[in-house]
Amino acid sequence: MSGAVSRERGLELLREMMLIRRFEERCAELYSAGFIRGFLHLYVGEEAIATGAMRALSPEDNVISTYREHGHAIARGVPPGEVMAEMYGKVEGSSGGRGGSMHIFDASRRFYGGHAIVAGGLPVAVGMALADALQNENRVTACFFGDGAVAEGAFHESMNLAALWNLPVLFLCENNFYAMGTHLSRAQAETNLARKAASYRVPADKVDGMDVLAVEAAVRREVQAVRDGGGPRFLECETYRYRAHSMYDPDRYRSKQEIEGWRRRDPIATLKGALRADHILYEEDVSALEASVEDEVEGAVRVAEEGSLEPVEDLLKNVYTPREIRWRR
Amino acid sequence: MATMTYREAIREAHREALSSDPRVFLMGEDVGRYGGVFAVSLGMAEEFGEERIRDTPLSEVGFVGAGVGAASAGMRPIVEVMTVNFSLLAMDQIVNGAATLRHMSGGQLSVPLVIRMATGAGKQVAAQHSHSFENWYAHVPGLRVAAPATVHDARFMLKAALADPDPVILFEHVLLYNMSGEVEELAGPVDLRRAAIRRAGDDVSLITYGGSLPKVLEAAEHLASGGIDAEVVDLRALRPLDLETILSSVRKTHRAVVVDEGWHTGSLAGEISARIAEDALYDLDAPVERICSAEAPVPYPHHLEQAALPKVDEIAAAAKRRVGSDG
Amino acid sequence: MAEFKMPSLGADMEAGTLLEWKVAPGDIVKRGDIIAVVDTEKAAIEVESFHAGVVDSLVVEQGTKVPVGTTLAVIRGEGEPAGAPASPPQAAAPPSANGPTSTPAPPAPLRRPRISPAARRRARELGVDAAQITGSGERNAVTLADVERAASARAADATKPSPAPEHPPPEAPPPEPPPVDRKAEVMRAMGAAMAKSKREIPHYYLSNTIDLEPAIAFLAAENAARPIERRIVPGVLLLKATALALRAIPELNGFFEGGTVRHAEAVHLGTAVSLRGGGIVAPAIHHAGELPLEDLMWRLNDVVRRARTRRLKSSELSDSTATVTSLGDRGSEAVYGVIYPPQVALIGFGRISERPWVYAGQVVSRPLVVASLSADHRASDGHRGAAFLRILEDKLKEPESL
Amino acid sequence: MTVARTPDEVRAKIADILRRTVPGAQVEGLDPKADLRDELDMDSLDVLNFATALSHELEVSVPESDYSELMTLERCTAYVLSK
Repeated sequence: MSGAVSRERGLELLREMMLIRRFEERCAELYSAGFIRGFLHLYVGEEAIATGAMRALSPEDNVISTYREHGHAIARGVPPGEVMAEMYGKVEGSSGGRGGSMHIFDASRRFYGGHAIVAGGLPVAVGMALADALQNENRVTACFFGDGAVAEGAFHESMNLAALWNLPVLFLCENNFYAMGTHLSRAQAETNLARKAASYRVPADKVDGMDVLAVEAAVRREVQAVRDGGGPRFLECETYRYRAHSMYDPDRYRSKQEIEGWRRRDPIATLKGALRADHILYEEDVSALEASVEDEVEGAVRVAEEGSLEPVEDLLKNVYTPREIRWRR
Repeated sequence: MATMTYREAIREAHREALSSDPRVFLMGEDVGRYGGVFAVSLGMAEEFGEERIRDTPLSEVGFVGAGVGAASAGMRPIVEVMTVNFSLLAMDQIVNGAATLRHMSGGQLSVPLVIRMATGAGKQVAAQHSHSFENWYAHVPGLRVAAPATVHDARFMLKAALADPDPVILFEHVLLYNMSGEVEELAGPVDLRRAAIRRAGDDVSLITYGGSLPKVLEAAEHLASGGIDAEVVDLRALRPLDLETILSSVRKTHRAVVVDEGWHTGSLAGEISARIAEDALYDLDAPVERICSAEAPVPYPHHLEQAALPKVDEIAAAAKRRVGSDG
Repeated sequence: MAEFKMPSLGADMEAGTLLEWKVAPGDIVKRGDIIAVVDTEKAAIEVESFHAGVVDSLVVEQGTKVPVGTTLAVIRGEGEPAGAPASPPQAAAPPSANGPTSTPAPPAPLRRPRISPAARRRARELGVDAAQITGSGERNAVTLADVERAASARAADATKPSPAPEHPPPEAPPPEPPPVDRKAEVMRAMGAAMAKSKREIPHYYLSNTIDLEPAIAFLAAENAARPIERRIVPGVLLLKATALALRAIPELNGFFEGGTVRHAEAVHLGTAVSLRGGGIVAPAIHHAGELPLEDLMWRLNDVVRRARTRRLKSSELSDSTATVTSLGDRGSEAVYGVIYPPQVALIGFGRISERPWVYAGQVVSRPLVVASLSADHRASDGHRGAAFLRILEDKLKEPESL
Repeated sequence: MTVARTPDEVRAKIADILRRTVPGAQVEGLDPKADLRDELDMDSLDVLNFATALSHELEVSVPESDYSELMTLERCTAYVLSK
């Protein structure tokens, strides 16, 4: 990847991945201390995908994600303080505290959640793309999901619909090889996921999800193809989560060696190495980035800590659309 | 008597079933190597092999449907669906399949399938992992629905479910898995037709099931200290309901409070209230009251989640109101 | 600190006997709670408190007869210190001008009394009238326990007169009310009130004969569709029409006191009820003009039954703004009544009977009733009185509007 | 539910209902042909309450137009028995 990136751009990508990682590590700490509750699924190890993919999307495009979505949200531009406040259940959170870790929504950034039923986001993405097609919007809907989702019926139905109706969806499969505790090889007869998409006539490709520059380039290519009216595309990003499925997960199903093997391919270390090799990254850059990332994450924690809890009287808020708003439209 | 957790009791029940009947097998997401997301089947894959403790992909409609097929073809499958929320993906196979095959085949097929699923809120896992849809299944003829609320029932309800020739759904509330309790070791299977009186009393019937039972028992203790003698009825079977026990309790106490973690509207508590109104109206000395969840998806923050769910003090206050001693 | 006094329960009441305390010192009372039963010449009446607070002391003992206005008990407001001196019964002020001193709040939408289904059934088994029990349940609902208490109290009452000298009762029984010749008392009290009325009120009298064919036909059709327990008697239509007409002519709905006329805002219709064995009471049906016919029917039945079993509430005896006397289907053709002071009008209905009537140029047989008005000339005149009867007639000719 | 159906049973039941619906009514020794309204001082409410109790307890339906049929003991007994 030598020479592929400018110093400025390289530092930007590096900082973002470092930010996401530091944010997630801090979440684990805060979870252990009891400030974050419920399920907490961390993105550590997978940062290159969110960081690279979001760079290739325009602010006008739609993004749909899963319950492992903090990295996607931050890369999309949702302020880390709002993501953290959401996990604290505070009003200042991106979903007003109602959703928590698994349900980050920020419609102002066209970031449409935060879906916690495996594969639940895929049909929704198809529908959003359908709406754009019907309204002649030149917009791409990027839909993130994991390898586990490929086993669900919703995946197959969504592939078919998107291809049948030639819809502008980019299916981004983050294959970290484990559906919770079950390895891909024990969950799916055909482990080449791209072939499944291809069988529905969705052009499919694969990229190294541990290489942020490769991800960005691949997504840029696929997005362009979709935007040009070529219908849906499928891109599998091979990656790995270093941490367990969730904070509840004792992680007994993987060997330490396996995890170590993937850590040697760490996306942050890889990018650092490439930038160093190109002599555009210096040690003082790294410590400056670390300090700045630390500041930003601590700022996010402060936002969450200082945020306020919604009064209990508002319990029934947002179960239905406030009528006066709906009728005024 | 042996003391164990609810989780261990269910595991023991599985081990007993797997050891005694070669037709029994367990399948579900991460039940094998992982040991089950609630660790119910921990160690069982090693003991019984991956053939009989079978991991499935995240394919609810597929593996639940496969359970229906295997049951109708001579096996005795136990299907674990991680939570009732995910079971909605498989509802078609359960409602259109398991519940109807016997009927629409004119009695040629039967589906001796057991489906277990976790249900309920209280762990701050937000609106897609916290709901109680037991009543949706309890609505469906052809299904038998039950909920073990004690460690003893957790130990012996599976046996009864497996012995039943028709599909049985067992609901396990997520907050019960860590509960410890006593088990009578040589007890027979739980009678799925009978509700249980968990506490006898004369002043008011507190009717509940599953995860709400501990709250109701706590409320009953609180009431006792105030001189109100509450009877606690644990439904155990949500379909068909043991009306005999419910109505005889109400006929004795003349007052009923029904506690159900589902939402009020269309709830199991609503069904029970209607049955009481139909069959025991003239025994009532006060209106039936329901304590259910607030009519909103379960929110993530602790204080809002707790506000949304039935609470001990709320149950006690309802009982006092109905007994007429709230001043 | 509020004093609870022997209430004036009608123009003719000068004194009353405190029959029974329903509260004890230290009890918390709410406005409207029944706190005592008072025997007047006419009936034993449950009297309610118009104050909220804590019963500080009971000044008058059960069985004592005291003049109207005598302090019976002292009710302490919340937070007030206990034990402030109360005036002894002898110091009672003489009764002030009669008439309502407080108007009850408009009734909540009327319903059957709140009796739990189990209590209702048990009451039937025990032969207890649950409607007459003061409920202890939620929002004063009558509960099973209330019914059983009432039944055992009644059983105790029934055994009380039988002498049992060798087994003296463990507690002293509450003092028996002094034996009275009730019929004579009632007649005397009524006589006094009527004499006062005739002495002081310049009555004038008007009457119209009204064709009730539409009203009777309307009721027959209504009742045919109703289960028997929900059928309505013609008297209810007369009451409703009267209340509506009174609303239109306010000069007839109110009081003449201290030389001035005061129109009442609401129409609380006094309904003359003849007591078996003689005498009349005229308890008020509050807000009669606002009640749907079915509720009015229920109220009428309720008030008549309670009048005859002597369980009226004090407000029902003091609140009427005008009175109706209706002779039913066995009485005389017309009645010209005596006004109950300080009211200013009395409306009378004679017997409803088939008589010849000219209708559309033909003499036909129709159910007719003579409606009469006795009114106080100091409050209204014949012109307004005639307008009242005309409106009454119009209302009865359009029974659907009732 | 068993319902009284011999003339004696019906008469006894009617008397019982009268005693309850018309408190203080002196039912014993009543002339079976005499008008109850006159004898017992019943007004229209009493009549309605009597008819209601009769209809419920003896399981006869009494349309409003038949009330006059109930107004002596003799006719009332015959009316119930004819139903």
